[in-house]
Amino acid sequence: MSKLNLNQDLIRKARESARHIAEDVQKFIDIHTTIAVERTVTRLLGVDGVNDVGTPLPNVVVDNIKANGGLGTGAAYFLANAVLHTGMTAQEIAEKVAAGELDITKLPQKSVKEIHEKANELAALMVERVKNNRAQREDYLNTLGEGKRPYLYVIVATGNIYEDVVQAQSAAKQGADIIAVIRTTGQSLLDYVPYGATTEGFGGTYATQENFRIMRKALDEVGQEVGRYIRLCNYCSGLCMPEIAAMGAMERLDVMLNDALYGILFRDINMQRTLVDQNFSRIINGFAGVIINTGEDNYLTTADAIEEAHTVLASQFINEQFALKAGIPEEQMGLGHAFEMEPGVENGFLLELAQAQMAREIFPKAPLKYMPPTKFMTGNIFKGHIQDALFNMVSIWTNQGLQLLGMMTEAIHTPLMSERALSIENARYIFNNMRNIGDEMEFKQGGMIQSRAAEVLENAARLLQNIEEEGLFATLEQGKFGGVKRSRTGGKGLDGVTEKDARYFNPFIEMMLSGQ
Amino acid sequence: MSKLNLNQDLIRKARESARHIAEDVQKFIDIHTTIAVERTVTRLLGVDGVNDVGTPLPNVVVDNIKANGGLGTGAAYFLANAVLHTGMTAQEIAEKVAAGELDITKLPQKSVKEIHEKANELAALMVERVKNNRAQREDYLNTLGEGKRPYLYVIVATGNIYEDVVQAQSAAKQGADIIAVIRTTGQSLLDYVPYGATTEGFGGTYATQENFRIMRKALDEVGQEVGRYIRLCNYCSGLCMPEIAAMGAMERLDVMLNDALYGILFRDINMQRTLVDQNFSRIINGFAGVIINTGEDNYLTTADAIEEAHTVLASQFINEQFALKAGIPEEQMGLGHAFEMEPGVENGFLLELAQAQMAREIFPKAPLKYMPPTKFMTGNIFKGHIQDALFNMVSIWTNQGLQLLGMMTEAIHTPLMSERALSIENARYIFNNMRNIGDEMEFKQGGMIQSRAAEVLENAARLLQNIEEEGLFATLEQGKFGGVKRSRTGGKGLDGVTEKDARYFNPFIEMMLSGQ
Amino acid sequence: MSSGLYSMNKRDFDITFDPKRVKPYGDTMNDGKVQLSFTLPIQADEKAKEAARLYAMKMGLEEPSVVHMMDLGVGYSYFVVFGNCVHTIDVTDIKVTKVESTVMGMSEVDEYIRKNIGREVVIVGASTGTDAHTVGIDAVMNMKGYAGHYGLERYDMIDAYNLGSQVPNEEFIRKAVELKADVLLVSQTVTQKNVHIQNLTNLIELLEAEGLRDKFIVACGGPRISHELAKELGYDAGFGAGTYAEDVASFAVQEMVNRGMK
Amino acid sequence: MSSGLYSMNKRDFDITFDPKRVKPYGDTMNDGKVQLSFTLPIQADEKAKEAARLYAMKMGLEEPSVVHMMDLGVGYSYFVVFGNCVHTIDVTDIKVTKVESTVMGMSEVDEYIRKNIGREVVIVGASTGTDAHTVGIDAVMNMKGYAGHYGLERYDMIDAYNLGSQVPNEEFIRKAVELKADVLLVSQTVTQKNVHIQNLTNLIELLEAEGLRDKFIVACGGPRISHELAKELGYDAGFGAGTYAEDVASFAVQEMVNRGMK
Ligand code: B12
Ligand code: B12
Ligand SMILES: Cc1ncc(COP(=O)(O)O)c(C=O)c1O
Ligand SMILES: Cc1ncc(COP(=O)(O)O)c(C=O)c1O
Repeated sequence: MSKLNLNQDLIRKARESARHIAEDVQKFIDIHTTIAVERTVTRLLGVDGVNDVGTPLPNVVVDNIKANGGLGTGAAYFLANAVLHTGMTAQEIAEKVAAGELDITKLPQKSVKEIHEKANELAALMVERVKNNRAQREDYLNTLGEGKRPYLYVIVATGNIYEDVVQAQSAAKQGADIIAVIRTTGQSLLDYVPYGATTEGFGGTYATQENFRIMRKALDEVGQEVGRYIRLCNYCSGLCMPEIAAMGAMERLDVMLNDALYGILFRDINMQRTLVDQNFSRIINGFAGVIINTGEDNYLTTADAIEEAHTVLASQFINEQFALKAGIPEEQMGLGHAFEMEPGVENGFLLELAQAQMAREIFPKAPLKYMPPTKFMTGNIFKGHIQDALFNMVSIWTNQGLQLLGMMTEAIHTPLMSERALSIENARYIFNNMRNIGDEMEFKQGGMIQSRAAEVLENAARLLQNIEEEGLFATLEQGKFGGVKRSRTGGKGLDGVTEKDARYFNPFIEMMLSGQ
Repeated sequence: MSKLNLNQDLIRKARESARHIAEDVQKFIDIHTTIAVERTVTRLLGVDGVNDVGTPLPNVVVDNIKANGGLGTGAAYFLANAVLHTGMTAQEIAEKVAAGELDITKLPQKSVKEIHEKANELAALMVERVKNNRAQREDYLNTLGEGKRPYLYVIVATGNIYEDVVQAQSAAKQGADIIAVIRTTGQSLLDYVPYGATTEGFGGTYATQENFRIMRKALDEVGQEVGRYIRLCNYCSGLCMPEIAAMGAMERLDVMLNDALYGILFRDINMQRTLVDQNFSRIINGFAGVIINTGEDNYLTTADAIEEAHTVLASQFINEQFALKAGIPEEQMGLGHAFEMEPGVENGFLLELAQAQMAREIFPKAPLKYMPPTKFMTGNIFKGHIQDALFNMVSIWTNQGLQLLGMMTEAIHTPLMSERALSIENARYIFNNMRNIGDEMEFKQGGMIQSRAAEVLENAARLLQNIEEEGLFATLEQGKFGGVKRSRTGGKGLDGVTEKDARYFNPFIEMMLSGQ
Repeated sequence: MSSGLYSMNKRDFDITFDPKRVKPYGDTMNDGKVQLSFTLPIQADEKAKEAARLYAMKMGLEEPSVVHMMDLGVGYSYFVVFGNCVHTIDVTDIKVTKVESTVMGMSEVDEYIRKNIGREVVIVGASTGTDAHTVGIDAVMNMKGYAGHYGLERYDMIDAYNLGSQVPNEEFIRKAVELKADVLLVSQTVTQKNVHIQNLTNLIELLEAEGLRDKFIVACGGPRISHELAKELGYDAGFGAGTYAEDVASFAVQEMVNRGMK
Repeated sequence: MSSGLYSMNKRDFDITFDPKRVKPYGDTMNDGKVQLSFTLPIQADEKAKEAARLYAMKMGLEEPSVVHMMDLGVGYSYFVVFGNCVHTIDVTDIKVTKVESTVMGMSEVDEYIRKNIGREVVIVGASTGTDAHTVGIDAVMNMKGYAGHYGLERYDMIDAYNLGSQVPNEEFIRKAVELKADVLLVSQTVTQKNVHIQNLTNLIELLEAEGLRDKFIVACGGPRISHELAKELGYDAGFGAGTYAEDVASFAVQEMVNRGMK
């Protein structure tokens, strides 16, 4: 039933290459851990809060372990041992460590068996909590229902969580299905997660667990009012990838931007660090029923949408494999792409349509995340509003999953309340007025659209074969994605990576991967 | 090559019905004349100007004839005779009549042969002038070139011809291909054509020959600057239909709104009067190389676009036949239709697309005139701009001829200069970005689009058959078009209609119909 | 939060809502955010852009940002501007002149007439002057009505006459007298150069001149008509966009009773 | 024309263009036509609509028409307004602070350097602070350039170093000293809560504190940067949207010569 007449062999071949690429990296991932992973384990074992100078306790605990050379053993090991030894809770232990009254690497050690049992016992509590969250989401979806796909996905970005709530509730009333709270600029470079409710951010609001809670509550409330479950989205990219995944799992977030490649390319985060972090974060997201969003769309903000379209597809293939390895089902793979064609291109709309339909056919079950025009938006808000309308058309036509709505003021400022409302109106109008256009239209055999899709697929398959031969790390070093070159040992966060030692143990991986 | 798989037999049948309808009316037309027709003959024989109380001389002359019972003989007869008799020019004769110094119906009469020869001789001068205009247009098109189709067609409507010039030149610089100077509200009900340059109109500017001249000159100038021939459009509907056609032919207008049905339904002009007037106006327009625009679009401003779509098609068929009878080639038939679907209708876009494509396939050579959303435009200018974008999409997709651009402030005021610029930008963006979408798309066999087109065609054919049986006059009395009922003897202008007598003679009809 | 990383900037305006000093809202209370667009009749260049900025300041915008300039081609330039407006407005004492009747449904209106007037009420409507727009008056008067609300012709106790469009005021009055109208309804759509004001004023003047003003309830309507404007022009009521037959019917019959018209 | 049919209304404003009293233009000179939109933090109802109208009047609009009200759902309402603004602006004395150099092409710049400076000019650029936007600075510096205009890296006589994004001011200065820079280029894209102003000011303060300010030509750029703003903040020049490499290169080398930097 391919409208594009895509070469299925080529698709299989490309997917095969991607699988090899991911497997190759997975070998590296499997033998490494990072401070972020261990802070995540610490959180999942029940540690939260900050010390008297504001450092989060998970950082305090893991710094204690790392300073004493225990990072390769993992936090679960030391914490479980400490619980066994002191009879205190993980939280109490963390507080002791923060007070300088305890060094958990220096405690006498119980048997591995006892430690594993205790760790599993503690972990089971959190796993249960996440399962309950998942069940509650299902329950809401069954009772309240949800919006039609493509989901209308908007961002709030005031910097102040309380102001964000007002914006988010207004958006939900207008018809939004997903609210993403954009993070403050620079948070992805912090090697800790800020704490508490926050009101001061730039271009976004801090991702904190308390902020997640506040927004979750607000969306549940407005969801009841409007009779639709409203999904909450945040960002687990950057130096705290898995920690934010864990916080999201605890607070019932529904969607997470989650892509190591994005961090590497656009945030200059070290590739070794973030690929390891990504793996654990995806395991958590997968288990929590969270839809992940990958960041391929960003490539086209620096690279040309016509020339580099195949890099988006290649990266989607790789992200799919990384996701599968972390136990994320296709239904939770919000693979990213974007409407970033220069609006002055003759027949640009057709090229864009080809690309979007191609993604749809190659990843049939994935709720593709489609990003709006940003690069070619200007101060001409009237034209911008039309660019967004064409974007909405392509989306309904090709049956995208998550539609991040374009804003006519994209080139000017983060969205005002009214602009969000106008964008939602734009999408609702188009989606409804063209609801079944995808069913009605067929593409000319061998026409511009089919040829374009074929060309992009070929180039992507070739690129993947290339990467398969050279390895992902080397590819990134050559600047094949987004035109950005990154070195294997450069960027932020490398010193937080270490090899696992023989005693290393993370109880969550197995529990979550087995879907327990 | 029908994308819609339309029933060609049904099309033939509908066209046949329409031909019979037109022939039936033509019988009536052929034996009647009107004061407007005779004023037109007077103008074409060289009479212009106003008397000292501002009454146009063509009115003075024809009033003189009518008052003396000579209307059925026609102005050409009396004027030619007067010229023969007095040796004066037609203009000088008219001035004498205005001064009360001459009654042309009371002059001694030359032989019919002499009168005909003189009339033909005088008429030939004007026919030559119109031919030259036509040649000059061709010349401009060959040297300067023109915009791609669909032509971008905008209106100016300041009420002041000089202000209109500024608006028009600005629009041409933005990319407009056709400038229509909207007439002041109410002009179509005047039984004379105002004279001279005018600066005071409401919702439009008086159509006067001097205003035509001023705008023609301005557009020729800006056309040189932008390297494109800019077409000028005005309105010959209403009580002065053929007179305005004549003025347009003299001043090289390129496009004329020209539709008796519009006047009957929306201006309550008497049907007998305006159908006779229309015939002569179309003969002139056809000869002058003017593209006529018919007014079916207006039906959907009072009737529902979904329920009444077939009335638009039926009326197009009838208009086509009336045009053919008046010697207008298909290439000059800007048959009207409109994008007037309620924007909240699910899949409304698909229905609209079906309708537009259907018109395209049924009238393959006609430069269809496509009218923008008006009825469902609101004060929400942002949404309105998108409604206009969808309209532009349908147009480029279905290869329309003349695209009257929608304005985001349609529900508020006649367009400001900036709004016209934004509308042009809207259309240019869409047309370019989707240039070949029509070539690329095929419609699903038996899908929503094909079924919709089939249904509308069937209903139209049935309606035409009905009208064929009952006659056009009766149909109009029943309110079948636009939901408006008009009586055969009601409305404005009936007293200007009379039967031709045996001596009746109009030299232009033959000359122009033979394309001499 | 504790990290000082981004604490350098605090908003320098009070972000609490004060109904006596309300400002436009962008994404923070009292930020005053406003979007503007306009054309200036000057050449599109840096100076024009600056002129646009200064002009926005005159309107009360602080730090206006001219985000778009478009050359309109004949010495005119168009601008889109965003900025923070300094003006405030006290919303605690805003008065809206509203039609002071209770809106009843069709059958309630009929019932009300039966009870309080006891005979059919005659209503005559038209789109007057050179205005050819009938959809508005039709929406209110025709059987079919508008958006699911039946028009006056369907009311049992109303005798409705729709004279159509382009009806000169003189003829309108003549017909009203002839039909023994209780209520006159005037629709006006074209407003360019205030032609509607002229036309509406003219009708009242004619009625007064003929000593007929008090014989009728006279209401007008149209997309740019407000009750306030109507009152100013000497009408009993005015109805804008989104009016249904029951709105005007309810008003008319209650007003008749108030005035003791029987 | 002669018929008096429509002569009842004349415009009541002067329609001649006066550069000392310029007004916005809709379709008639001096009509003052302006389009506005804004949100008020009040419930969407008739009162809100009236509040919007009054607010527009405060901004100087005469007879403002609230053509659209949209309920934003949580006690906020959005409005679109048209009206005729009374303010006028004198365009005869508008001053624009412009970069005062002649723009030369790439080879001209190279030639100019050869002739007037006689050695390679060192230019160091970065997107500083937490700003991760590199496309702007890349457009100016990278080989490839922007919209067909080559970047500084391609200039024979310019030694260009692009440090990328998220570069702290301290590190930027350190690198500049190390590379013996003549010219510093700073790009700033994120402007929310004026973070760019803070960051730009901070750089100048640091340079001054270390006594380095006069050693460099310092220019900044970004979509919300103007030359005027840059000057105010202590920069030698500022460049906004649509800047090409040659604009800043021309400025920098001419300024070096003016200052006698060799
Ligand atoms: C349909 C239409 C036409 C049709 C009219 C068909 C017909 N038989 O009515 C046609 C195509 C013939 C037409 C022609 C013209 N039109 Co026209 N038209 C429109 C259009 C698209 C819709 C109007 C409409 O039907 N609205 C729907 C009805 C239901 O709404 P409404 O009228 O507001 O009525 C409601 C209320 O206001 C109220 N109401 C109205 N009257 C009354 C009366 C009473 C007593 C009460 C209680 C309530 C009430 O109740 C109604 C229901 O809620 C508008 C643009 C727009 N989208 O608004 C332009 C518009 C009104 N037209 C306009 C113009 C300029 C013209 C022309 C003059 C153009 C020209 N020069 O050729 C001509 C000539 C008409 C003339 N002399 O009057 C302008 C008016 C600009 C202005 N403000 O002055 C508009 C705004 C378009 C534009 N932007 O230029 N038009
Ligand atoms: C591409 C892009 C991104 C990419 C950046 C990729 C990259 N490597 O650069 C990605 C996706 C990573 C991104 C992320 C974010 N972005 Co961003 N992004 C954009 C976008 C779409 C285009 C910017 C661009 O590339 N323009 C093209 C270049 C060529 O133009 P330019 O920068 O103006 O440069 C020209 C001139 O200004 C000048 N110039 C620029 N610098 C200099 C320097 C000198 C010395 C000179 C002489 C000239 C000069 O010359 C250039 C060529 O003419 C804009 C929206 C838009 N359409 O503008 C948003 C935008 C800039 N981003 C925005 C935001 C908020 C963010 C985030 C903070 C969001 C978040 N919280 O996650 C993040 C984080 C980034 C951060 N901390 O800085 C906002 C900024 C709002 C504001 N005014 O404060 C914008 C406006 C979008 C929006 N409406 O919200 N973004
Ligand atoms: C995958 C992914 N992660 C995160 C982000 C957000 O950026 P940051 O990590 O800078 O908060 C984006 C931005 O669009 C993204 O695509
Ligand atoms: C065929 C036709 N004639 C004329 C007009 C213009 O109206 P009027 O005759 O009132 O000037 C229209 C309006 O759209 C029209 O469609």
